[in-house]
Amino acid sequence: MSIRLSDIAKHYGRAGRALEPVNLEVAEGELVGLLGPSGSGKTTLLRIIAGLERPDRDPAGRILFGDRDVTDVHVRDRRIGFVFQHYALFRHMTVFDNVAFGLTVLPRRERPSSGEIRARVYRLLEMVQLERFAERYPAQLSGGQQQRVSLARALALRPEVLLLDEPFGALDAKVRQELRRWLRQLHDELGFTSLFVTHDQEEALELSDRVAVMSHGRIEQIDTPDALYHAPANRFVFEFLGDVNHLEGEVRDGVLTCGAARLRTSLPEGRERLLLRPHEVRLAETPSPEAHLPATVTAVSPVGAEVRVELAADWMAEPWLATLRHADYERLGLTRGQRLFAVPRRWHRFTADGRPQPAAPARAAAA
Amino acid sequence: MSQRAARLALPLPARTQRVLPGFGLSLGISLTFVSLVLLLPMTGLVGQLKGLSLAEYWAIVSDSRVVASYTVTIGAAAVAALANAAFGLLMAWVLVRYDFPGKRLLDALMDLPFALPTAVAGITLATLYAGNGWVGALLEPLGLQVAYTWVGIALAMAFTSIPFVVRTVQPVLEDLPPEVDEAAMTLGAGDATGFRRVLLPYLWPALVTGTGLAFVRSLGEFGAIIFIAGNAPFETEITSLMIFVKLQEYDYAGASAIASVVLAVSLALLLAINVWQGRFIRKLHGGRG
Amino acid sequence: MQRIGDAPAVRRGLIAVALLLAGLFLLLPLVAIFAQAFAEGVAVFWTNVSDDYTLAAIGLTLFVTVLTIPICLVFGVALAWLVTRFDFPGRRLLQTLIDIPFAVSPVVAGLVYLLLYGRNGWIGGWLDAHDIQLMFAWPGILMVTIFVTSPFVARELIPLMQAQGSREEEAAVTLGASGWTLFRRVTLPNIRWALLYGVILTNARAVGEFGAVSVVSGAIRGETMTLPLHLEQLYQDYNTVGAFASAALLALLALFTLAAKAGLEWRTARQEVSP
Amino acid sequence: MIRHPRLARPLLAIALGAGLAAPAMAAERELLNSSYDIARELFAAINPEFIAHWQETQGEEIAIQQSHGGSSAQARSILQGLRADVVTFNQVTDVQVLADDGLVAEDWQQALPNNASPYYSTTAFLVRKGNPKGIDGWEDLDDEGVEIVFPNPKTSGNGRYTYLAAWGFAEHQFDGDEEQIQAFMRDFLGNVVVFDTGGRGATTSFIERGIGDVLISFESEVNNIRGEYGSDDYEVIVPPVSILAEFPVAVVEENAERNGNQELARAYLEYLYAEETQRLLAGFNYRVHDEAVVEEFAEQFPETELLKVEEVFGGWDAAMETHFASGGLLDQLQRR
Repeated sequence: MSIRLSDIAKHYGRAGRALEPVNLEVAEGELVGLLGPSGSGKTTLLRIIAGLERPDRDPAGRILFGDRDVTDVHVRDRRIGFVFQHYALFRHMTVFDNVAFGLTVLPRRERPSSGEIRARVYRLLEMVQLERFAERYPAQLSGGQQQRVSLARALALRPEVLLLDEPFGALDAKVRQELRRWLRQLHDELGFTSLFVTHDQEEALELSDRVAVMSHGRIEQIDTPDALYHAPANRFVFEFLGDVNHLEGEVRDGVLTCGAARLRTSLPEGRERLLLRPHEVRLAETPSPEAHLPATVTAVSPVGAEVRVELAADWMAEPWLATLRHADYERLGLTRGQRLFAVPRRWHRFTADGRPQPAAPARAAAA
Repeated sequence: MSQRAARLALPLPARTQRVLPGFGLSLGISLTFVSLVLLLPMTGLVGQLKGLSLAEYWAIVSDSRVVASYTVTIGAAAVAALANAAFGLLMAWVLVRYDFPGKRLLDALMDLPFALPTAVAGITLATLYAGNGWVGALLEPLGLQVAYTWVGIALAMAFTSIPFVVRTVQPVLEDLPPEVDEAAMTLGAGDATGFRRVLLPYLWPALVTGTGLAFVRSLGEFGAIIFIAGNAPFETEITSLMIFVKLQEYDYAGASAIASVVLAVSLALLLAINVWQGRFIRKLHGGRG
Repeated sequence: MQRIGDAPAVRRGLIAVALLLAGLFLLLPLVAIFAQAFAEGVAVFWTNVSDDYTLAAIGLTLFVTVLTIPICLVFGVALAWLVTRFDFPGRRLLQTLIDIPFAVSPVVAGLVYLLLYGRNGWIGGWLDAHDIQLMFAWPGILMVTIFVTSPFVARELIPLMQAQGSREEEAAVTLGASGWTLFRRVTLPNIRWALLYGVILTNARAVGEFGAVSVVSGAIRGETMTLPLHLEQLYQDYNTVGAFASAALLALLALFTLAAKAGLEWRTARQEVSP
Repeated sequence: MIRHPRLARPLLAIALGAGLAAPAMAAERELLNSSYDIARELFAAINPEFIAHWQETQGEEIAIQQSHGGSSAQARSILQGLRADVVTFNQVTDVQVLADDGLVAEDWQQALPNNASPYYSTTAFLVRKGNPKGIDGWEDLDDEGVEIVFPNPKTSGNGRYTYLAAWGFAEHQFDGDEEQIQAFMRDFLGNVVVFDTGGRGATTSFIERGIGDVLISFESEVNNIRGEYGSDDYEVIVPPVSILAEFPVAVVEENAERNGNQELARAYLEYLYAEETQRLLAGFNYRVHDEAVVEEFAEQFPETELLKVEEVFGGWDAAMETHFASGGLLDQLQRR
């Protein structure tokens, strides 16, 4: 079932706006992540869709599930599945009773027979691989297991919309990875429409069909992970997704100067702020004629496909991060405290109001 | 007692590593106090009981009038405790879940029965609920007599134990995360179902504890009841009065015998509450403990 | 945010029922006390309150209360520290033992003290021979008052200290704090409101105790009559206004206690919001 | 206002912050009179007279302390160490308990005139205005629909007198036919709507709460109540046959000796027989022995046949044993 939001806004008393009027469309069967820093309004948005919060009356926004207008429908009648960050299992009920709960509170004429409930619950438990734990109490399960119970519970009523609020936030990295994969599988298998909230960009990008990046109560951009990374709509999205190095200085006579750092560019005169991804920074033992960016290695982490190098210098507002191939790392023989020079391969610029300007390859790299 | 001496005095499990100071001091103070103030006087009771043979003891505590007083006391205490369970639950709910003008006042008012001396409560309730009192005058025409009947006893008991349920349920309700409500609602539970099947079980231990404490307190209450009970034999005589009567007859042994029954029942109930609570909590928090 | 029972009709209904019941069962008795006390005007009320015997009863009541509080405080803190910070055999038993005063009818409490310390008791006989009088004098009243109020402080502290755990204290020990410093600097700030609440409850009960005190008081007018006993005697003397004047004093004290407690809770809540 | 030097002591102790200060000894001699519940006003009137009398005759300033409570509870307190010098009770048995324990002289009833009872009373009825139920004597009290209020005989001496008076009447009426007596008593007790623990509680129930048709208490008490609450609303009925209620007094020798108050205590009790005191007592509606005073107040006290516990029941010990002990006749009559 598709979800359509138009002009959904929310403010809390005098505390201010939690949500600017938001428009969002999620296609049937789509898995969309809501990504943003804390306070960006992503959880509020999710809770409004669930019916746990009421949107402002002015502007009069609408929420549509398919063709059904659910704006004024109570949460208990929206027929959504909701998964809470801290699972919110009923701790006085066994795993079985937790999963069965939604079925047992159905109005009598809609309620399946107890045999059918039993069968359905076991099918769900099987799906989440917890059939052996049916008679356990939540406190006797690990965090990952509890979250799986919570998911099974949310799915028991066969909702067409599944909403997840930071579902993996409280779990450790390894379990999180596993559950993520498993959720994606489940989603593809059952074909419901999912919306989940996360502050973890990796999670959002890996799991979602599309990601809505939010900040200050607004959706900054909603797009596929690939498009978000490669064609950010604005500086916020660019900076929020992935690591960014900053180079800010005054351009005069085709040279950008920032303390001891110099970079030859073809940019117009004036103050400029350039942004570089870590993989867009090359390291060299000597300065090139185009770039003179001296720095000291402060940390080296050779774990993973690439080597991450942290750089510091007086002219940097914040330390830089560069990634290089293992071969280059070995060639340079990097050690902590070593002094060397950073060479930009390319950089990105944004206008004062955050709109992107064409990214340009640095001259040095082109040379 | 020094810590070392304490270690020697008690066979302690080896795993107990006492990092924190003050074991000896606090043990010393506690044991001294408990022995001198609580246990030593109880020996007086035991001393009196020793003067009785088992048959005599049984004859005193199973006297039909005394037995009738147990029935009255326990019945009224049960009614009072149950009424308090409902009243306390409602008050705790309203105080925690809703905002309304006068809420702070209502909250403060809940402790009144503990702050108000029971004798004051007794004469006030008797004055209010007597046939010519403010409330009694309204109830009497309806054929409902409160003062000097069994209802009056239950009323006095209920009044003096109001705070128990409210104050045990309130913090639990406050600490209940909103997700519990929300989870129930997203699963389609209505108000009544959600409350009964989801919220109530969370409040259950506190509710039972509070009700149990209210019951125990009601068993022993004397000051407030004596003014409003009719003290008619077999009908409105409470057990505390039977003890009082025995005292008037210089029958210390008899008084002690009846007192020992009340004491045993009360202590057993308190212990049961403690143990039950421990079990319940263990179940909900995993196999620890 | 929506929660169970938030529908306006449900909310209004429950609030109305709660206010009605509280008004009927809690507020009305309170109003009745003052109505009776001032039934014959302020002057009569004042005459009753400023009567020598009433003043003496107030004096004795306050005297006993002032002595009771520190004793119960020391015991309560020591016991709470003991059962929440250490594990030892008999811990649960000790915790149940402190409930004895809750389980014992106050009249019986008075009786057991009388049986022990009275002239015919095994300690009382010795005391009598040495011309030391505890029962039927203020020490006896103090003793039974301590008995009935002893659980309050501990009962307030134990759940709190259990919930808080001993991490902070352990951290303080690793930083070299010890003994009194540890308690004063680390523990006390965490428990002070519960401690105060315990003191307030102790105070309320100490002021109002009737059953136990009546057994050991001896009822000597102007000497061993506490305010609740005095009230009862006035009531017995058909001096309804006088009895309710004393009742009003006790009720005022109760209201003051409630206000102090509400104030404390408000402060605590505010502290939690803005640390 | 009652002058009392030791009243302010606890207040003072707090003011000084000397929480543990031992009780300071008062400068003057003190006499402690342990008395029954409803005698507060009475002794509040007598004591200043005696203090003045003692000052006049002996030139010594003394103070008198009063302790009031149920007569039995008072006796129990003395047994357990309350240092009363004299007792002024409304129950012979309660003094006897002290005598049995050796605190009071064995021959205490001979120590003072009239069985050591300076004044006496009987049991009478207080009914509502116009006597709507037409109650004139004990024979009207077992009628169906009559609601009676009197204190519990188990906890109150007052209540015991009422019980014995009713029994004495019945024995008189039915010529000792045990079956009829018991039937009468059962109906009589069955008509009781409230058994308060003490006389004053019963009065409160009857007057303030408006419960019952008749309150049974001491003649002195019902007259006082009528005086207090208005002669327009209540009527006093003194039945033609009732019981003699003695108000025994005695010196608690052991305590008086310890306190050095022996002759003071004796003088105090003797003073209760003095003409001016007897007049004062009669003013409180107690019947007295002093002939001059009896004459003076003759109108106030109707002629009544007063049964004696000794004669009808063979003494208090026997009465207690047969009627009031656990499992005794009272218990049996109240059994359903």
